[in-house]
Parts: sequence; C-alpha cells; structure tokens
Amino acid sequence: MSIEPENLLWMYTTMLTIRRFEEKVGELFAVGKVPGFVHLYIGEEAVATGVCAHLRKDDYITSTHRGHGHLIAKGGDLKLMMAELFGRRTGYCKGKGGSMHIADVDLGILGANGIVGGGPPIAAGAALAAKYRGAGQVAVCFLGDGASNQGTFHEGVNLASVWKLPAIFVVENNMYGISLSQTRSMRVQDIADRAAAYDIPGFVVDGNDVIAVYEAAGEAIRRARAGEGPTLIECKTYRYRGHFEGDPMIYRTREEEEMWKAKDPIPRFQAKLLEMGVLTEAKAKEINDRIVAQVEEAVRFAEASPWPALEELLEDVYTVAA
Amino acid sequence: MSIEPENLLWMYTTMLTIRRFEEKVGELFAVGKVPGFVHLYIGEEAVATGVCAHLRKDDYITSTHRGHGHLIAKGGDLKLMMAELFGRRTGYCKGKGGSMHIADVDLGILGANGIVGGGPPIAAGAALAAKYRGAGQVAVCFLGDGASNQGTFHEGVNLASVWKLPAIFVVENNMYGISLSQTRSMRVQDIADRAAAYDIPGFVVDGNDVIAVYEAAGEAIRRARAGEGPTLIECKTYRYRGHFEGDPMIYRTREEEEMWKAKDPIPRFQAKLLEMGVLTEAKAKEINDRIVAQVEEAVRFAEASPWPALEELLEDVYTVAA
Amino acid sequence: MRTLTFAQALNEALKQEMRRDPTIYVAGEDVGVYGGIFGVTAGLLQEFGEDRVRDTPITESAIIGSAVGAAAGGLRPVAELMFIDFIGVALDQLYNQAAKMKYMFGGKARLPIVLRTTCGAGMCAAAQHSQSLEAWFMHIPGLKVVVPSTPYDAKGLLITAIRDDNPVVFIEHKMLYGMEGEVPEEPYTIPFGQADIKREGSDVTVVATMAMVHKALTAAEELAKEGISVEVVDPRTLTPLDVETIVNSVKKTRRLVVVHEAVKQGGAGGEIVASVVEEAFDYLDAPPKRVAAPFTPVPFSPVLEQAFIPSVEKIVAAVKEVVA
Amino acid sequence: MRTLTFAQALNEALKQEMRRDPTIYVAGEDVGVYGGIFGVTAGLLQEFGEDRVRDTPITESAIIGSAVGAAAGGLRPVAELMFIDFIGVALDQLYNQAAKMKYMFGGKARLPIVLRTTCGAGMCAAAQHSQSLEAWFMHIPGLKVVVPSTPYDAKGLLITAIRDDNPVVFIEHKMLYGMEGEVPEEPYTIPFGQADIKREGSDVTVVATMAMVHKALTAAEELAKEGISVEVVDPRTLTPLDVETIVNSVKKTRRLVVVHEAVKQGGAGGEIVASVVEEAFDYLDAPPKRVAAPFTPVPFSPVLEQAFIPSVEKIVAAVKEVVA
Ligand SMILES: Cc1ncc(C[n+]2csc(CCOP(=O)(O)OP(=O)(O)O)c2C)c(N)n1
Ligand SMILES: Cc1ncc(C[n+]2csc(CCOP(=O)(O)OP(=O)(O)O)c2C)c(N)n1
Ligand SMILES: [Mg+2]
Ligand SMILES: [Mg+2]
Repeated sequence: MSIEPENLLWMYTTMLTIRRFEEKVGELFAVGKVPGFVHLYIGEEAVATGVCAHLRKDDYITSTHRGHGHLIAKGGDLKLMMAELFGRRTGYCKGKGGSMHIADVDLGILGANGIVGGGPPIAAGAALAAKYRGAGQVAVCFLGDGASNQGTFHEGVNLASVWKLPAIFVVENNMYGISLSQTRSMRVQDIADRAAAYDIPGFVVDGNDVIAVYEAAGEAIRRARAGEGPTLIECKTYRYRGHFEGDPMIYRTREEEEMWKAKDPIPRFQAKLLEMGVLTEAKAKEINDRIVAQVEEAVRFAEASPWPALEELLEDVYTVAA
Repeated sequence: MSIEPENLLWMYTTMLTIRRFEEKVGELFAVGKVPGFVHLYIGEEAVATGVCAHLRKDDYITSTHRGHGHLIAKGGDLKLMMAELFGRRTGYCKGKGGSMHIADVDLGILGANGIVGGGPPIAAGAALAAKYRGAGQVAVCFLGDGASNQGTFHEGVNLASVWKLPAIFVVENNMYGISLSQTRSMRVQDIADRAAAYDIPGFVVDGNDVIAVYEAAGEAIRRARAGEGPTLIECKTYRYRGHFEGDPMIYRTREEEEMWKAKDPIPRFQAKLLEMGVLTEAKAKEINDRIVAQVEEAVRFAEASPWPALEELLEDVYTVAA
Repeated sequence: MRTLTFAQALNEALKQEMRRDPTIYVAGEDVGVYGGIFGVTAGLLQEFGEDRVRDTPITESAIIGSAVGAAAGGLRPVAELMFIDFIGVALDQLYNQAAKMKYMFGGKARLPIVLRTTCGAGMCAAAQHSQSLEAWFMHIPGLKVVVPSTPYDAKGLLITAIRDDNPVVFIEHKMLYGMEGEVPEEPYTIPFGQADIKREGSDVTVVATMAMVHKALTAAEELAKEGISVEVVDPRTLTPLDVETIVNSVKKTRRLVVVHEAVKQGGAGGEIVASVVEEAFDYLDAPPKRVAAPFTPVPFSPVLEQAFIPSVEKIVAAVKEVVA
Repeated sequence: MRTLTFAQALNEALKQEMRRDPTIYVAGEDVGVYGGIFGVTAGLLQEFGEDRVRDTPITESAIIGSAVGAAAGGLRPVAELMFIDFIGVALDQLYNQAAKMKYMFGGKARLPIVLRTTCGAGMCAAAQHSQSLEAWFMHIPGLKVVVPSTPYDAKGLLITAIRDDNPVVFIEHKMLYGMEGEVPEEPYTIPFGQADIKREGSDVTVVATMAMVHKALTAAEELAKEGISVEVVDPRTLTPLDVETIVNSVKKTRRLVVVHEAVKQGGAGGEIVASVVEEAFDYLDAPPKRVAAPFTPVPFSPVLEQAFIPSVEKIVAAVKEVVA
C-alpha cells in the first residue's frame, strides 16, 4: 500500500502528540494537579493513530479507561482535554467526567469508559445507527486484552456480526489487564482467534508498527463501509507506564519492559520516515517543538480555567424538553 | 466404543422416562394442573441421557429452563419432580421453585435455571470445587443455542479454560431460542466453533443419536477427570413441542418439524437395540409399561400431596446458624 | 369510548409513534416474528419491516448497550427487556452508561431510549420471572421510571416516554396486560411527574402503583361500605415522583398507606413515606403504613404466591389501622 | 491496644480465617500478585498459594457465578468485586442465583459466600468508580449487607461474614481504608443485626453508615459545643437491620436524622425513616430528616465531588433543624 506523505506525517504528528500529552499528564499527576485515576497510553500510540487515520469526522469510536490516545487521534482538542483532566468547567465535560469519561459526541467520540467492556455493545449500537442512516459511517470499538474476557465483548461482537454492522473491534493487546498477564487471563495466544466464534475476519498485527495497523484497519474499515460487516483486529503492543499512575508494577520484569521499549513505535516510525525522505531531522524537531508548545498551551489553558460553579453539580442530569 | 448392555438399557429407559414424563406434564399443563411456565424436553432426550450416562452421583450439573430431562437423567426422583411441578410441599423445592428451579443438591443437580446463561459461571464454580477437592468429580453445564450468545457463556467457558477446570459445556442446539432461529442469532453454523475462542476442544455431534452423544461426552468427561480441562460439545437436536406449552409456533414450518420427527432419538435407538439384540419387543413393552406406571404414580403422589402451609412462605430465605 | 386492553393500548402507542417518526425502532427478544412474548409488539414487524423491528439474540447487555450507541447516533430505540428480572445481566449498560452519559459528558449527549419491560407476580412464574424491582431504578439519577396502571395511562405514558429525550424505564405489570379500559384512538401524552388521583376520598390517602392500584380501588370500595373514605393516588412515574400531589392528599386526609408489590425492605414505599413525613409530618394523625410483599423471593406454588402478593384484605386492614 | 488501618484489619481477618478453614479461598481481579487494588489481600498469595488466592480475568459474572457454584460444591468463597460500581455486569449471579437459590430449592442449599467490594466518593474517581449502592442490596431477600465504619468493626464483621452460611455483601468505603483504630489481635466476631451506638446523646438520633459515621461524629462534636447532644447510631449491617436499637434511640431522643452518602432518592435512608415512623411515630417531636447526596451521578471535579458528598456542615444544619 502506498500512503500519501501527508497521511504519513499526520500519523507521525498524532503519535507524537499523544506521547507528549501523556508525558505531561504523568508529570502533572505526580505533582497533584490532575486528580483521580489516570491511565496513560504511552507505548500504544500506533494503534489509535493507525486506525483513526481512516476515520471521518462523522464516524464513531468508543474508547476505554485508557482513552487519551483515542481522543487525540480522533481529533480531540488538547485544551479541552487538559482542562477536563484538571476538573475545570472549560473541559470537555465541564469537569464532570475526568479522564475516564472524556467525550466529544460532535466528533463521534462516544466517550472514554470506566467500565471495562462497556464499549462493545455501545459501538454495535452506533454502527446500527450508521447502517440505518446509510451514509457509509463506521463505528470503531477500542478495547483491551483484558476486556475481551468480559461478556459484553462477546455480546457486542456477536450482535455486530449477526446484524452485519459496520463495526471494527480493535483489541489493544498490551499483554496485561492491570497485573494479570494475558497468558493468565485466557488460553488463546491470539485474541484475533476469537473472531471465529462470530464468523468474522480476525487479524493480528504488530501494534507498534503504525503502518501495519493502518493497513489492517484500512481493509476492515473498507469492508465496513461497503456493508460487509465487522472485523476484529488484534494489535500486539505494550504500555510503558504502570496500569495507572502510581502503579508499583510488581507484576512484570524490567527486562520485559526494556525489550518492548526497544520496539517503541515512535522512533521506529520516525526512522522509517527519515529513510523514506518524508521527514528530515529539522522537520522532526519543528514538529516536536510545535507539539510541545501545544501541550504547554493546553496546560496553561487548564490552569487558567475556573472551577465549576457549585450549582453546576445539579445540572446536566436530564435533558429538558425545549 | 463397546458399551455394556446394561448401559444401553439404562439409556433407553432414561430416554423413555423423560419422554413419558414430559408427555404427561404437557397433558397436565393443558388441563391446568401444572401452573406457570413449562418447557418440555421432548425430542432432546438423547442429549441429557448420553451425557449423564457417564456421571457419578457426586458429579455436578447445571441445568436450564428446559430442565426436566437433565434432572431425570442425573437420577432425579419423578415423584418429587412432579409434586414440585404441582406446587406441593412434598416437591423437590417444597413448592417454592417449580419447573424452572427444580434442584437436588444431594445429587449434584445445582438447579434448573430461569435465567438463560445463568449456568456456565456456576458450573465453572462447581468444577473449581471439584478440582479443589481432587476426587475426580466433574461439572456439566447444559445450555441452549440461544444461551451461547449470552455474555455469561463466554465468561464461564473462559474461566473454566484458563483455570483448566473439569467442566463440560454441552450446548443443546435445538435450532431456536424461543422464536429466533439459530441462523438469525449468530453467524457461525456450528457453535462448537466457539471453543476456539478459549483454546479448548469443541465437537459437533448428532444430538438425536444417543450413542454419538455418549461417545463424545465420554471423551470430554475422561479429559476433565484426568485434569485436562474443559470441552465444548454441541449436540444438534430439535424440540418437538413449542418453546413453552402454549406456544403457537408461528416461527417454524410443519415440514421442518416433520423432518426432525423422522429422526426421533427414541425409535431410532430402539431399532438399534432391537437389531443388536439388547432389547426385544416384549422387553420394550415391559419397560414402557413400567415407566408409564411410574409416571402415573408420580402424578398420584403429586395430586395427593398437600399444598405448602402459608407460614412456609417466610421460611428458607436464610440459613440459620445451628 | 372505545376500549382496549393494556397490551393493545401499548401496541397502538408503538405503532402510532413509529408512523410519526422514522428514527424510532424496536429491538428485543422475540419482538418481531413472535410479536412479543405478551403480544405488545404484535404486527409491528409486518408494518415496519426488519430494519425497524429487530429480533435480537439472547443478549440483554447488547440490547441495552446497542440502544445507547444507537441513541447517541441519533436514533430513538424502544428496547424490550423480556422480564424485569433479567436486568441483572445488563444493568451496567443502563445505569453506568445510559443514565450517566449525559452528566459525565458535561451535558453533551441526548439519549432518547425507552426500555420496556414487564414485572410482577401472579402467573406462578416463580422467583426469576415475577419480581418488582422498580425501587432499584428509582435510585438511578438520569433515568425516568414509569409505572402505568391502566390502559389509558399506558398509552399516554408510553408516547410521552418515546418522545422524551432521556432514558426511560417503562414497567408493565404482567397481570395488567389483559385489563380493558377506555383509550382514545388518537395519540396523546401524559406528562411525567403528575400523579393521578384514581379515587377521591377524605379519610386516608392510599398511594399505590401498577397492579396494586386496582387492589387499592377494590379495598376503597369495600371500606366505603364501612364509611371509610379512601383517596387512591397513583404516582404513575416514580422518577420524577410527584411528591406534591401525594403530600397535598395527605394534608387533606391526614393519613397515609403506601402499597406496592415489591418486597417492603428497600422498596419505593420507604421513599414515599419518608418524603411525606419530611414534608407533612405535622399533618399526620397516625403513623403511615406500608403494605408490601414480605422479605422473600417470589415463591412458585400458587398458594404461596397469593400469600406473597399484597392482597385487598391486607390493604383494608392497614387502612383500618391508620384510621383507628 | 494495637492499632491497625481499616485495610490492615480486613487483611488480618482474611488471613486468620483462611488459616482456620482450608475451604476458604479468595478470588477476584488483582487480588493475588497485586495484593488487591487497595491492598486488602496483600500477602495472601504468598501465604496461601495460587489455589486459594485466585487472580481472575476481568469477568465479574464469572467471579460471582463461580463463587455460587463453588459454594454449592462445599467451598467458602470470598470473592472481590473491585468497585461496587461494577455490579451491573454481574448482578444477576448475585440476586437471581446466590440470594435466591436456597429459597428456590426449598431450603436445600447452603451458600457461604462473601462478596467484598468498595464504595464511595472522595478520590475524584468519577461517576463509575464512586457510587454508594447499598440500597439495592438491601432490597434483595436472601442477602446480608454489611457496612462497617471502623477498623474494629471491619475485622469482626468480616470474620462473621466469612463464617455465615449465607451470601453476604461486604461493603468497604474506600476513604476508610487508611483510617486507624484499635483492633484486637485475636479473631473475634460481631453479630449481624446489632447496631452500634458510636456516641451517646439525648437530643437527637443520627443514624449514619460507613464514612458518614465519622462525619456524624464530627458534627456531634461541634454540636456539643452548642449544647446539642447527639446520639450517633451505626447500623453496621443493613440486612439484617437493627430497627430496634434505632427505634429505642429515637424513643429517647425524639428526633431523627439519617445520613448516607448514596443519593437520597431510593436510598437506605427512606427505609430507615419509614421503619422508624411506622414504629415510633408518637415519640417523634419533629419530622425526621435525611442528609444524603443529591440526585446526580458522582461528578469528577474535586470541587463538585466535595459538594456532592454530604458534609459535616449539612449534618449540623439538619440536626439544628430537627431540634429547632
Ligand atoms: C467492569 C470492570 N471491571 C474491572 C475494572 C477495573 N479495571 C480497570 S482497567 C482494568 C484492566 C483492563 O485491562 P485491559 O482491558 O487489558 O486494558 P488496559 O488497561 O491494559 O489498557 C481493570 C480490571 C473496571 N474498570 N470495570
Ligand atoms: C437472561 C434471560 N433472557 C431471556 C430469557 C427468556 N427466555 C427463556 S428461554 C429463552 C430461549 C432460550 O433459548 P435456548 O438457549 O436456545 O434454549 P431452548 O429454549 O431452545 O432450550 C428465552 C429467550 C430468560 N429466561 N433469561
Ligand atoms: Mg491490557
Ligand atoms: Mg434453543
């Protein structure tokens, strides 16, 4: 597959944006500026990026507790995200949602989700709406290896299969669900094998290779838009940080971590782009500087933003008829 | 596999007992003697029978809303069953359970179940207790084709797989979940294919051939007792009656029904036994007469039994410390 | 006026609304070919086709969850949970997803979902097919909870539910499906949060829901013969709860009995009693009373089941106690 | 006496009971290698091994369901639901299976299951990790519901729960894990259904649960300065609920305030208020009051979350209202 240089650069920029954003969030968490549970996406950037590279603004995604990367890749605004993480009224959810519930329905982002396995049924429903409307939209469901053991995964995928919905289930297999390694949560090696239970295609891809993800997702999304039904894509990857910030990580070895860090999706992709001549060292630095500035701006925006007013506590529970 | 004549006769007798019992329950329902929802097992007798032929008294089963056949095959007492169906205090559950909740924990029967998909997690737990005890017990989970779409199926089988529990999941694929044909509830043709999602063996057998069921179950149970983990067995079969008594059956054709009735597991097995010389016409009549008498006796027992006393309403909610 | 059964009234509401708005679809187990296990969706498949009348696998989490996603995507799902008893396999999608999404997203979600379901004992359907669980739903911010008692209310409230932009749990008591009553042919709505005084009276207020409304009315009839005048108030929706109408009635009668079929402990009755005493304590001339099921699962045997369900006699006795 | 944190007290109870009875096992997400997300199961894997300390996949229905099967098969599971908020994916196995089995089977089942879980707001964990849902469990016949507020109660009640032959939901408020208190070294039990008077007083009875007990005690301290004597009653178990102790306290103080962190509508407070007014109406000198969370999901932002959680000030204000 030959990919346009502008797409390649979009992917590079997106991955780097996620990385820099998450690094900053980790720092801010450590100094107590971001409260609550924070699950960082560092190391897994190629997955959200390679998939979302194909998505239109009116396509849907459902995300997870580890959702910042999906949001950024789907076009989420860094300022609104950061303000939400800070709990400010200018945030995506007016401070009511926080990291685990950031959403932007206008961008088709149906929310991060604090419930592991919460997404697949919802994605099936969004795909149903897409099919009903007939405008070629799709719904992508991101989920973890751990989530694929949840009953809702089975139900969501089965419904999408039997109704031939334009849904793509992207398993981010980072080898752990909190402390439990995948080998101890299921006997299959490849979660893609679970596609057979629904008679849909299932693929394994190197989730640290954004091009591999891009290609697999492209075919799945093409099928979905063409009315050929859902696909399951398993992306093998690794999270570099703890499950959440503050995790002592006693359940995995430093050697394993080093092994995976050697496969870091960003330097790997950067090297490729340099080799291809799509990127130069100077350009790379320019991109990085721009991203760093954007992230800093998002932090400034968040810090300068007001807290929610107390009366807002009671608002937004119900939609009131116009 | 060569099967002892006494085993063959036990299977024949068991199947016929289920058939006669269920026919009688249908009659009694029609005249209003058996209240509530009644789901008959007629047509599927070979499944429960071929499986339970291998079970010890201390093995466990979990059953379904369509549970009479499993109960009888696991050694349930016809009188106590019938009295329960009548809602009498002499019944298995003192009249508190009815058709959907008959149980006999002393026989390892952990209950019929009104919740479709309720059984698999419970069976996994019983198998865990068996493994813990280390006495070679197994747990068999009966479930329907429809139930295999429920999230709890996925979770129960996965847990049994990952913990290598002595559990056998027996899918009674009678091609419908109430009015929904299997072809409209999932895209796989063979539910046994779902075993691949858990890396356990999955087999398809002719569920109207008791010997085929017996052989497949025998191997699965042998594996389980030997500590080799769970198996999924799909038995293709058909229910001859409606989903429940009173079902107008507008969702399937009379031709389809006739086609399946031609494969009735009981005459088929009877013919084989006659041919093998294990059974004679006279013996068959004798067995049938004995069963009919037993069923009649069960009905008399039920009819003569008292209703629960009103104060029993409040009993049996909690176990009170001795 | 023309009479319909409760089930027919619901069926008519569904048809009329589906004709009006093509974004409404119905999904659930056996809602299509079978027409619903209690016949409420009969004829919909024939009129609206498979895209809008969707038989689902046995997959309650995906039934409700897909309604959430479809609603977020602009449709108006009317999902069916065959028995309220089954909510336990799918509750997450209702309370953590549907009910909270708008709030969690800072207001930027609109989830016009109706979840129709059936509750109640009386058919010897035993412990897992006979429960009354409305109190759980009352405890979920973001949901509305509808508990109709008559064919007229059923139709009007269902149309309101379908037009509402919030997730609504619509609970149909299975023993009411066959009940007949006058129902206008044209579509009409009944506002949520407006209790209905099903019978006026002056000596005691009996607040009752669903099937219990009719038992309360029968009890009122009997008590009238003894000179006790009972006001029967039917909240019709539990969220929003029309505390005002109930309190005003109690201010008039100075006595309160609350009746529901759910088990008493943790039931809606506690909420109603507490709300009334908080607001109208000084008006009460006697301690309020609750008539509800005992703290047991629903038994199968008809004799036990009938003892479980609150009876007219128990309502009569409770009223006599509070007016004594 | 030695002091332990709430989490350490629970940990000690688990260890002591597991040493005593080899049929007890622990299962749940991250209970083994990780030692529990809040550290309550720390060290168990090392001492008791993988057979008795079972890390499970993310599979709450199978965690609870397998506990049901294992208990029916003779074991004594102590299962962990990481957050009470997750019960919606697994509630069926708890209320339709575990809680009803004994009754449905006519008494012939014994299900000694403990389901430990954590509840409550205060960590900015937002709408799906901060709820207080005890009222739902109170509405389920066949379950017992334990709501400890101190390290001492936590240990004694957990041992009682483990030795109980019924399914018990044991709810640990996450903001209490770090609280220290005196805890005897030897195993001891605290009977279910015995409320504890955490502070004696004569002007008003404040019934509070879990984290709210401590806010009520702080409020009592402040009110004492103003000459108002508050009796703080901690029910410790919601099923069985010790109505007698609460009623006796109210008969003495003639005033009642109920405090819980759950949202008010449909919460346990309604049940407690209703039970008291039914039994002690004539003793009450003022309308009872409930202090509870507003009818919203739990917000994330610390400023909103603190406004959501019932505060000492709100308790003080409520007490002043009822004694006015
Ligand atoms: C229903 C439910 N169960 C458990 C949890 C607690 N929890 C949060 S994240 C997580 C692990 C998820 O693992 P995986 O799906 O592999 O995603 P990852 O964190 O690795 O990205 C768990 C157990 C939850 N939030 N929801
Ligand atoms: C959780 C749940 N959902 C739905 C039902 C209603 N119901 C009872 S039996 C049944 C069909 C079951 O189909 P299958 O598993 O194939 O078993 P069969 O009846 O064919 O033996 C349904 C939908 C139920 N009892 N429980
Ligand atoms: Mg993972
Ligand atoms: Mg079937």
